[in-house]
Amino acid sequence: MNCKGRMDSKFMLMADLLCDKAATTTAMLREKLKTCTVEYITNNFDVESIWLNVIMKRLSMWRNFPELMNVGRTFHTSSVCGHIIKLTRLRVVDNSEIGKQAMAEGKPPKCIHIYNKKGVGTIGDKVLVAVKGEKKKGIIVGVKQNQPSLIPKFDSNNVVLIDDTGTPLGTRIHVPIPQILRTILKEKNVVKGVDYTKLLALATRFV
Amino acid sequence: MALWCRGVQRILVDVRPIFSLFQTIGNTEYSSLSSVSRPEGLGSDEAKEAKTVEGHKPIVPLECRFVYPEFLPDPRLDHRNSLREKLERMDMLNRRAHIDIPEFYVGSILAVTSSNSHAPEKSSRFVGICIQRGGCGLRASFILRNVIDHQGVEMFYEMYSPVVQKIEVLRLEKRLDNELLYLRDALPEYSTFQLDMEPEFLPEGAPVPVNPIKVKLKPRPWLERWERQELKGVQDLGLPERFYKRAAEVARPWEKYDLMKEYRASIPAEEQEEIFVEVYSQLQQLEVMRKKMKRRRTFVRPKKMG
Amino acid sequence: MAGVGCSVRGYFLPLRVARNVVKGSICCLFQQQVRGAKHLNYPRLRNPIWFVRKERTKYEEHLTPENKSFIQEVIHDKYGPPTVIGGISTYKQSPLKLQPMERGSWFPGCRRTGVIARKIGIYPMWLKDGTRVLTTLLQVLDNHVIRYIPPEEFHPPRTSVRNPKSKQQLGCLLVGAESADPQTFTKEYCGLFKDSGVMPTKILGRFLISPEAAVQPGTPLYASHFKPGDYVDVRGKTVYRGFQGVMTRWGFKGGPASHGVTKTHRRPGNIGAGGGKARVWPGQKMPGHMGNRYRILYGLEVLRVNTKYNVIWVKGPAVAGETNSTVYIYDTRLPLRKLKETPHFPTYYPEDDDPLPDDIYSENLHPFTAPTITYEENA
Amino acid sequence: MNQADVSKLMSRLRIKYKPVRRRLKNPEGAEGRLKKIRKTLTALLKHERIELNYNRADETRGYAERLISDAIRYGDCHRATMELADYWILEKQLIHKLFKVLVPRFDNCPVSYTRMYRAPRPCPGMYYKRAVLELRGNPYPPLLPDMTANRNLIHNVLLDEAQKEFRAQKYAEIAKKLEAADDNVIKSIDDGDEESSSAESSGEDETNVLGEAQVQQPGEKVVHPSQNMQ
Repeated sequence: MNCKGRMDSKFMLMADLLCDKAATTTAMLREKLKTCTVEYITNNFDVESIWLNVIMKRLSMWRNFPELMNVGRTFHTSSVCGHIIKLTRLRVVDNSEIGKQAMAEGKPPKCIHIYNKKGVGTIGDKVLVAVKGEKKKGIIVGVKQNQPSLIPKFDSNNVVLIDDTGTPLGTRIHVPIPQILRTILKEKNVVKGVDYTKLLALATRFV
Repeated sequence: MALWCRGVQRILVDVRPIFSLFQTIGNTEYSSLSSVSRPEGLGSDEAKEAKTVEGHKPIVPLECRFVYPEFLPDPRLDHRNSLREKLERMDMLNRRAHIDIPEFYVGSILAVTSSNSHAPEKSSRFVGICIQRGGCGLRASFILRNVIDHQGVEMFYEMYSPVVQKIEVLRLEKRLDNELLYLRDALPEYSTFQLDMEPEFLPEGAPVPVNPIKVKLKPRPWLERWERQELKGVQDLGLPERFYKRAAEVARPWEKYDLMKEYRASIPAEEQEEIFVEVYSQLQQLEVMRKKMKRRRTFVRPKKMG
Repeated sequence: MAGVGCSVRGYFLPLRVARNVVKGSICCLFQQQVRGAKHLNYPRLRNPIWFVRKERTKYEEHLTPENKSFIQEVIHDKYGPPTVIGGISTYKQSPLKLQPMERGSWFPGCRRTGVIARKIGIYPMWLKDGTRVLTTLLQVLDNHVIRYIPPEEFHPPRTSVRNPKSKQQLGCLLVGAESADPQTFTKEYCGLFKDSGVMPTKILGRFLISPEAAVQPGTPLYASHFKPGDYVDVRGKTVYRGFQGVMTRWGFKGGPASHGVTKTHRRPGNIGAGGGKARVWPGQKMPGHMGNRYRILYGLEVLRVNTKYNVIWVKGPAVAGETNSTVYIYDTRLPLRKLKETPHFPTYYPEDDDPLPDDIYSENLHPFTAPTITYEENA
Repeated sequence: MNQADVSKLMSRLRIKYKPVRRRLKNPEGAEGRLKKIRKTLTALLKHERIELNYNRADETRGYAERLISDAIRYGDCHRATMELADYWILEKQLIHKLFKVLVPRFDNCPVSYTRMYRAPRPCPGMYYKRAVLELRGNPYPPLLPDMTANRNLIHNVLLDEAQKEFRAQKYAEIAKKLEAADDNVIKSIDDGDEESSSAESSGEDETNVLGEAQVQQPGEKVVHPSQNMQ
């Protein structure tokens, strides 16, 4: 991980959350780079104070080194093939407090262990994540990796945070969830003595 | 000796018209030839093709190869076997008798209903834009992409899998590129489609429209180096000069002249005709059946996804 | 007599020549060289009778067109006119020449003959529960039984390695595939086919069978020799990849790409230690020729049989060899997947039974002619 | 598995080609390979018969066939084809030869447009395989003498005799059978029964004779194209 890469992903994420049309906003910000001030951002966007700090940091960097605007990173730090392995960044898709905060700060949780024999996580696998200085468990509910037919492939590696008994920390999952998760989690229910039915009940949409 | 003389005579007879040509318009002709290397529109090419093909009089329409590309075998020479290809085509037709696989292209919007043992109602429906179509024979497949709840989702379907129940074309159109994988790096609005979208019907006999939309990509990092691919359906990428310089360095412009490479990647026209003559009558029957069914069917609003 | 032959061999003359000249005057010349019988040195590996020179040297003969057609005519007169049977161009073979054999009856553990086939490709099929399986298509060529050698007369060059004292007496059945113009073969090779009345074939294979499963020479073998649901072993020659390094040949990991590594990116590394035996152990994995070896894939399920084109679909994509290469198929030797019910014995005779349907499917395979798979809602 | 590229229609080649290209080793890589082939192709169009290394000849042959077949298929008014010809033919006057001489020459040619022979290799020297590559219908005398019509070769003479004998034997057999049939007929007329079976057998014999005559023709057909090819 190099610094530039982290900044880039953070900014992207931030821009994502600022507005639906993520990159349009980014482009706009770049245009306004020269004249951009804290007031301008607070007036035009609904931004909390923690964000402002990050944005202004970034803008000042661009102002000083304009050639860095298009330089994301020196080399890819997250593999494009999308394996979920140790140290992969995941996206929390439920509304648990800790997950929401972590995503909002631009510090998405890092996978630090995968509870299967292969060490590569797929849909339905339990993972241990480091989020905001804490260790939490989560269930992978969508992956970037190519999938066989009739199993959806997502644009991000999604995770739902759970506690030790399998109960999710949040109360809502705001992205679609693969149908096959029903079968996978049902099988795991029996074996491990944990109950994932609540997690499935939280899902708003299955694909 | 006699043979040789005859050969020489023939050559002389052949050569004469050229000489006259040289004398009259030789230089002007040549100068016009050398100016040819400019790129030019698609339309003129197709017209030429149609004109030249007139003499051939094919039994099946040549558009078959665009509508049913999976009926053509894998062009790799060391994987080919005529009997296997024939059996494969027979199986494909047998499957097509049970499921209506309509004409569609990359860029069309499809809705696929498939049996799904994991879903409570035992079937699931997915709507999306076809971003890739590939495979030949029974391996033919396509990928649908959609953005649902601000989350990009893609589904990979095998066309001849018996769990696919229904394939509907909601909007039949082509795009400027053969693959739309760059939609993964484009803004989400370009691949967002309503799940309860209603099918749009084209008038009978109308050509398939080409959607000239230019997609705006998100800023880098990307999944691929799009600037190195000659994409037509993408807006200006807005990269610094060095990216294009590097792209020009690694480009291989001579490949379009590699005649044998081209030939090894395609099926010759005569062979295509043989294949489509074999399957065309059955495909035509299926098509007629489908049209009848379509007329009979009353419109039913698709169910909303739970 | 034998001793004389041996003595002559001592002077680098082949045994056969020695036997021919032994009655002549040459043997007198070497009579002092006769040694004891203990020096008899017969070759251990005796080539089987069908190991004869097959290909003839081909050269331009400048025949007139009339003479060429005359030769064809004679061939057709002898072997019947060319026809297409099961999608393969072959010849209508002449009637069986030998005395008809008695057909035995099947018992568990009986070894039937196999068939010679061509691997014609791989494509997916789907099972009834919707899972996708890759299937390999094997086209049974125009197979004919050429000769049966009963166990008493059959002396294989090597005895079984695993079970040298095996009492199982197996006969040998020669099977030929793909009849061809006899002009392309040597006289000796064509002689092998004389008794059966079958045209000389491009491919000649042998199957070891129980004496009860003997088949009358001249009998054609079909794809319906196997039923869907049976398990078969498939023997084929793997793709030749030439001289390969350890990474390709044995899947070694190689070395790192960077971090100061020079010239050791694809090397094998250590091949043994010095202590104890300071040498390389036999069987050490090293670079070398890869492929071009006969390999057997055991216990493949037959999923579908096409009787019209003589094609067998077996489960799995890993049958050895390239597309259009020859493979040998026979009932599996795996103990738990052996035949349990009576198969077509000793082989399938189309004249015995009612004609089979064009396509026969295994129970769990989804035929493409069947409607779409739907799952039932269960409580 | 890859889908076949259907964007361009091309005619089937009448030659055998390798499933994988030869690299024709050179420092410029893939582009250099095409440049090499381009030179050879131009020379082939110019001289109509050239002798060169086998590998290069075999590679060039495919390109030459494709260029001529495209020229025939699309004609000289087709821009893309003209562009191809412009790239492949270095001496530009040969472009005229391609469209005005070669296209009419090969317009309805049912076989390949080029021919390739293995050429002898110089005995002490580099043992690269050599080949002669030529356009069909070239003005030079043929490389191989036509020996097919030579009836006086000893095996041809012997085969002629054998053929006569074979025919005589066949006719004798047929005559014998017919006689036997006639005898049977006469007998049956005399006896007044069993006439049907013998008549049938004679009829079968006649059909057999006809069958042989028909079989002869496909054999000849097979022979001719192979001679033409090479």
